[in-house]
Amino acid sequence: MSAVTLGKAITQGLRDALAADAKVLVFGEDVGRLGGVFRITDGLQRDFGEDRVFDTPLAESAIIGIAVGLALRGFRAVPEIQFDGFIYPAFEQIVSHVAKYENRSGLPLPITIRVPFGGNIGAIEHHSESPEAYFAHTAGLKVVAPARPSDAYGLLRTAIAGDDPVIFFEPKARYYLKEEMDLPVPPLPLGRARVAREGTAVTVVAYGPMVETALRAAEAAAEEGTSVEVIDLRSLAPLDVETLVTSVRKTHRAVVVHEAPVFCGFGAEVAARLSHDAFDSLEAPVIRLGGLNVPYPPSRFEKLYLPDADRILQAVDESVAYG
Amino acid sequence: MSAVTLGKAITQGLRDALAADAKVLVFGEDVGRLGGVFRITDGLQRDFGEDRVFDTPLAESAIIGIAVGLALRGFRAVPEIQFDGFIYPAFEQIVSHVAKYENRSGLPLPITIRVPFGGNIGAIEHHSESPEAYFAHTAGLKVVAPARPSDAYGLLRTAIAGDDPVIFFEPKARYYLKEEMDLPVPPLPLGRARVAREGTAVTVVAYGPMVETALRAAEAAAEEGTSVEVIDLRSLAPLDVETLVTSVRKTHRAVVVHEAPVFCGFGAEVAARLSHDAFDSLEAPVIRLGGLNVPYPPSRFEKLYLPDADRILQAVDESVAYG
Amino acid sequence: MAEKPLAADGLSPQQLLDLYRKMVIIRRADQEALNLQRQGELGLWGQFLGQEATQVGATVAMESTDWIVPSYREFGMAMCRGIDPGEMLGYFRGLTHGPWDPRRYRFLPFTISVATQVPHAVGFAMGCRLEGSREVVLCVFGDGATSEGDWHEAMNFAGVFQAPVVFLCQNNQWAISVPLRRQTAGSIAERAQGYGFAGVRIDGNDVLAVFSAVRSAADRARRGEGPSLIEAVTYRMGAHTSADDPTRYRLDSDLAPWSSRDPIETYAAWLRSQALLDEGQADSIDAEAEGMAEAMRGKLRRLPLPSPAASLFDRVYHDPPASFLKEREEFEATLEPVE
Amino acid sequence: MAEKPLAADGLSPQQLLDLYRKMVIIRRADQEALNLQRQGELGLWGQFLGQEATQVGATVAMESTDWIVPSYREFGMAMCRGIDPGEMLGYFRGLTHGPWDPRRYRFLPFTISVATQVPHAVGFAMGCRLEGSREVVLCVFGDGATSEGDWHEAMNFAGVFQAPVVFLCQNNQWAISVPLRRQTAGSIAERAQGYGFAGVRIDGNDVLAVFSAVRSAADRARRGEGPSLIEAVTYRMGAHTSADDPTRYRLDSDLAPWSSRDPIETYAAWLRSQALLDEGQADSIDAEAEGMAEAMRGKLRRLPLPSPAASLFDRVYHDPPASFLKEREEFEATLEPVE
Ligand SMILES: Cc1ncc(C[n+]2csc(CCOP(=O)(O)OP(=O)(O)O)c2C)c(N)n1
Ligand SMILES: Cc1ncc(C[n+]2csc(CCOP(=O)(O)OP(=O)(O)O)c2C)c(N)n1
Ligand SMILES: [Mg+2]
Ligand SMILES: [Mg+2]
Repeated sequence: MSAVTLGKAITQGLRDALAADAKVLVFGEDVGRLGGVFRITDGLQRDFGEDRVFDTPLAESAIIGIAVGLALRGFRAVPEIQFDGFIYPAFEQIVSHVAKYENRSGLPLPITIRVPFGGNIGAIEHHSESPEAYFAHTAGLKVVAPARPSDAYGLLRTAIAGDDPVIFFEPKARYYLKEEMDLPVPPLPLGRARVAREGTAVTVVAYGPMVETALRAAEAAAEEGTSVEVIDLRSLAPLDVETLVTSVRKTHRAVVVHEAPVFCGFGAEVAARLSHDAFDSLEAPVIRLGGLNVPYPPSRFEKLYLPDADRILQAVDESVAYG
Repeated sequence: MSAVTLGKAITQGLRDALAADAKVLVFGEDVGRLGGVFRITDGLQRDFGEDRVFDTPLAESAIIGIAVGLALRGFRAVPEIQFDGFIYPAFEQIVSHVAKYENRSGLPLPITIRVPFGGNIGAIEHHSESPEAYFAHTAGLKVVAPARPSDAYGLLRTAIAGDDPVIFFEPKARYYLKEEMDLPVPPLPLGRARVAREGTAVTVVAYGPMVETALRAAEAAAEEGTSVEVIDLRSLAPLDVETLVTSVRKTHRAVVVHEAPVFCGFGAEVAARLSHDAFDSLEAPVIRLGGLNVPYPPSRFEKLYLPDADRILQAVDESVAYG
Repeated sequence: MAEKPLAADGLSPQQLLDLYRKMVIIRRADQEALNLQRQGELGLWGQFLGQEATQVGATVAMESTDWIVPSYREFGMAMCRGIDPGEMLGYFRGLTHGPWDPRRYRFLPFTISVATQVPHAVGFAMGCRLEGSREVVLCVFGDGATSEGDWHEAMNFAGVFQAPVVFLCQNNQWAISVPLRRQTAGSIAERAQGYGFAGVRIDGNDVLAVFSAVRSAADRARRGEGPSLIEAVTYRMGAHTSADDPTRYRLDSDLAPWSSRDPIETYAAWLRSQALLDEGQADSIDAEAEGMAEAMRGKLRRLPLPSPAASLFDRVYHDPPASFLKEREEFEATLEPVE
Repeated sequence: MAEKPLAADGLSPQQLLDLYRKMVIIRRADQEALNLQRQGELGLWGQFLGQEATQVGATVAMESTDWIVPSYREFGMAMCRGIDPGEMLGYFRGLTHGPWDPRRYRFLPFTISVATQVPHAVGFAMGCRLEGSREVVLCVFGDGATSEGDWHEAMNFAGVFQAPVVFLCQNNQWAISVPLRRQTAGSIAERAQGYGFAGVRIDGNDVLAVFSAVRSAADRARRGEGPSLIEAVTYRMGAHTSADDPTRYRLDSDLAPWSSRDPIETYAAWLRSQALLDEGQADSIDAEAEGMAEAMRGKLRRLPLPSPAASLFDRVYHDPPASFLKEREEFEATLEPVE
């Protein structure tokens, strides 16, 4: 066992996928020679050659568009979108084709779109977005957002080996998060949440970068005598409703948290679903926490914009105090 | 008073806006000589000239991009996106600029993006989409979706005269829906829902094309002795939570319906919000109805994909029967 | 048109006649589909009247192992690839989004979203190249498509990666109601140069010119010499689709010069002048076309309504999530309520 | 570089000297900003070292009533427009998304999302034309930007609507780690022809060449002769940004030929050869640059942290919805909890 960062786990996942299947191709802006602006693809071009790991011109729509063409040709395309905020030029290709092409052709469409996402990195505009709800709402896509290294590795291997398109959101502020593990870990099926911490008083639902924050909040709550259960969704679409409902049947209270703005965010799906499926178990309204309903602010203000452990704690207290 | 269709009310709204302010420009694919594929801009180029009502090349991103430039120059841009399914190429311009440019520049950004949306018209792929949740989730945008002619006129005038960007969704399957009215009606403030039908047993929340369907369901329910209140949201962002909560405080039950897939759709926001704000009033879980979580199907199957009055009635019955 | 020996050189009399035959047949299918739409059998029809030479010439110029990536107006091309026209009409009848197996015919699905298929074609061709295959991709789009960002991005990728792809613009001079001069600054063919590859403007109503331009572009691609752009200038003689009313934006006089340049008539005249087509052959081709039309009509009317659950759910995921299968079950239950 | 009388012709000795002065000053600002970033005062810095001639030549060539639509690397241009550099650094310090009033300086905000400003520039220019104004728009972008769909769509619109816009590509030969040959098929300047307007490739390290190309393109636009594209070939001497490590993808030997073509040094040599610059003037310009750097540093350090509620909420809507104002209030309450 050794301490592996989330970033390195993803690198290893890509490496092992490239080694396992000659049809796997990794491409995007600056992923080749440079090894990616976050160094996630570091060394891959050197080891697998320029045919299998290549830089593309600066054009996100074409990056995804050629991924569709390559997938139809029989390749397993693993394009990278350099930052969350630059996935929007590819939205048409993703919504009209990546999500729908299987439906129209009957062919498999093995595409895993890697997207470093989320804020808290002190960046300028467009580098801290959390666009996951757009994709979760798009039928035909699978959407995952791991929070810890082993899950990142396991989900990535499953995504790349699978025949359906997956939007793979990497919590970039957590690339240095470490976990003791031995790689490779087995591929992890999509669609299974995990109980990241057991508790009895309130369920906190999170994914991606907010899982770590939720765990910190749970730690603090424990010190105050409140037992918080933390669920790491891992996969947004499909959503593991069963694990959620099971937890809320036990705690009777829930808080859902993400970085994206609350309004019509993914937390709305979780809250609506829990409020429906666990209606009789809930002893307090499901509280949603998220970014403010404003454009992502200049970085000096991002800590005020994003949920943090304190806000989660407050919500937990509010939930416990209810009724 | 005379019977005015929704389509004609919008045409008149554009006409009156063009007449009221020389800075208003209407443009898009086929809106000029042809008068739009739905004839909504019929006669406008003839009456206001080719400078103010003009055809553009086939490029949605540029259509919205030049709208930003024109708005910064001081014009009131009213671009049309020909069909819902063709707004995705413009997603980057909308999310990164239309929504955020005021924030970055401090300047007004008077842009009203007209989008005929929704299904039920027997069309081929990409012509029946309901992409409103993508925009409702995008901070910085206002999103409206009228259901009847007078509202369409009133909201459109407000949108065009205002200094903020508005995504204006037109329920294309209802372009021929009629209302007895005298035009012009006064501009209607954004952000106010209306009680389209009063009732006591269940609240049905709808917008755009589904309002008419909900009203038909309410009629049928009345015959069965169930009193349904129908709320027409009119505006999705901002959302008139007060009207919603007031209604549910009265009926204690709610169903929310739209054409878009349920998963992470706008109904999730409504359900999450109601389940939270009216937690103590709700006697049954909020039920969400919508399109299936699959790509919009071939037209022969759209009636099975979309919610209809029957499905609304079933949900109403289920809600009433609950607990 | 009599002085076309060069282009015709490589083709046998039989092949030359077959070009005519194919044009006649696809035109008949186009006309029949229009009738079927008017009779309410189809939700929509997009005529390709006037564009037969481009569709036939280009398809025949490609090898059978090559791939075609179409827009939505390439029904004629699909027929030339052997896809059953009656089956295909299922698309326009609203029965299915994908009536044929793209791998079997090496013909990808129709793409409605203008220009978005162009990067698919380039990616596919990049894949061919990576595999060291000799397959080439023919990518087809309209004049309007060249205004979209995807078109440009794909051109540039094709140039950078030297993808074995032939770009064929069916410049029919209209994008719905917008004429070329309001659509396109500069020239479509000339744009190729800016991407570092060859671009030519040819007479899209001349089937032999199309054949020869596409064939030599495909040959170059096959030899590893990269992409080419061919702008085939033709004319959309009909409406944009059955939902369109061109009288609102187009004058009869706009059409007139093109009526006299009908691709089938001019080619027939040339074949006759070369004694490659006689009355008997023409009649038997017409009869064949008639038979095809009847078969197509019959096939369309007999197309079964696919099972709703299968249509809606079975081609969304290859590996459907459990929750999705549950939704499928729930859906099926609503169709046949359990007593 | 001594044989440049033509380009210099229209400029007075004073103006010629001022080009030098501006280049020296913006280079000093660039260097100072890099230091400030290293000291932790800025979150990010994007050097423009080596691109001073393009930035100064182009900005000075435009009239003061003209508009500039930049990408993100045009700090030097913004300075030439009189925007306070210390204030501007607030952007890179993470204090604000828009540190200046775009109307006052006729300089639109930085655009990070590559190429997306190009359609804005075209729309703005279309607006100028509709108003019958004589104002012209200068739109600036990098070589990488030309690969994006938005770039193409905007070029085509500019051509179709004959918008009074000058497109200036600062081809610094890199887009982060991707060199031009892997970025761009064909040639950037030549692409203009495909859109029906003039494209030229010029030496972007020659301030007079830039001035003269931009001036004549702006003049043409002002006369109603439509858009032009100028590809100014220069070189990014530094890293992409302070977050980048070019040693991973670029050799020292790649840089060498460009070091000897430094835009300021070559221009200074020419000025000296024409007796337009003497030691005293050079010293006083250096001193001015030093003063500017000190003022910039001081200004940056004194920049107040704006009020959080105002920063987050006050520039989202001109007409904020009531629910939004309530959210603002709730936010303020979390900042200063009521006892
Ligand atoms: C992205 C997109 N925008 C708009 C449309 C609506 N539309 C359908 S066809 C068409 C015109 C296409 O013109 P062209 O590319 O010349 O092809 P043609 O129809 O002439 O064959 C338009 C605007 C669309 N299908 N896709
Ligand atoms: C749409 C988009 N995709 C990706 C990025 C990330 N990115 C920032 S700058 C850059 C390279 C830009 O190169 P170029 O246009 O040549 O400008 P330069 O930085 O050389 O001035 C990239 C890929 C971005 N900002 N926007
Ligand atoms: Mg056309
Ligand atoms: Mg560059």
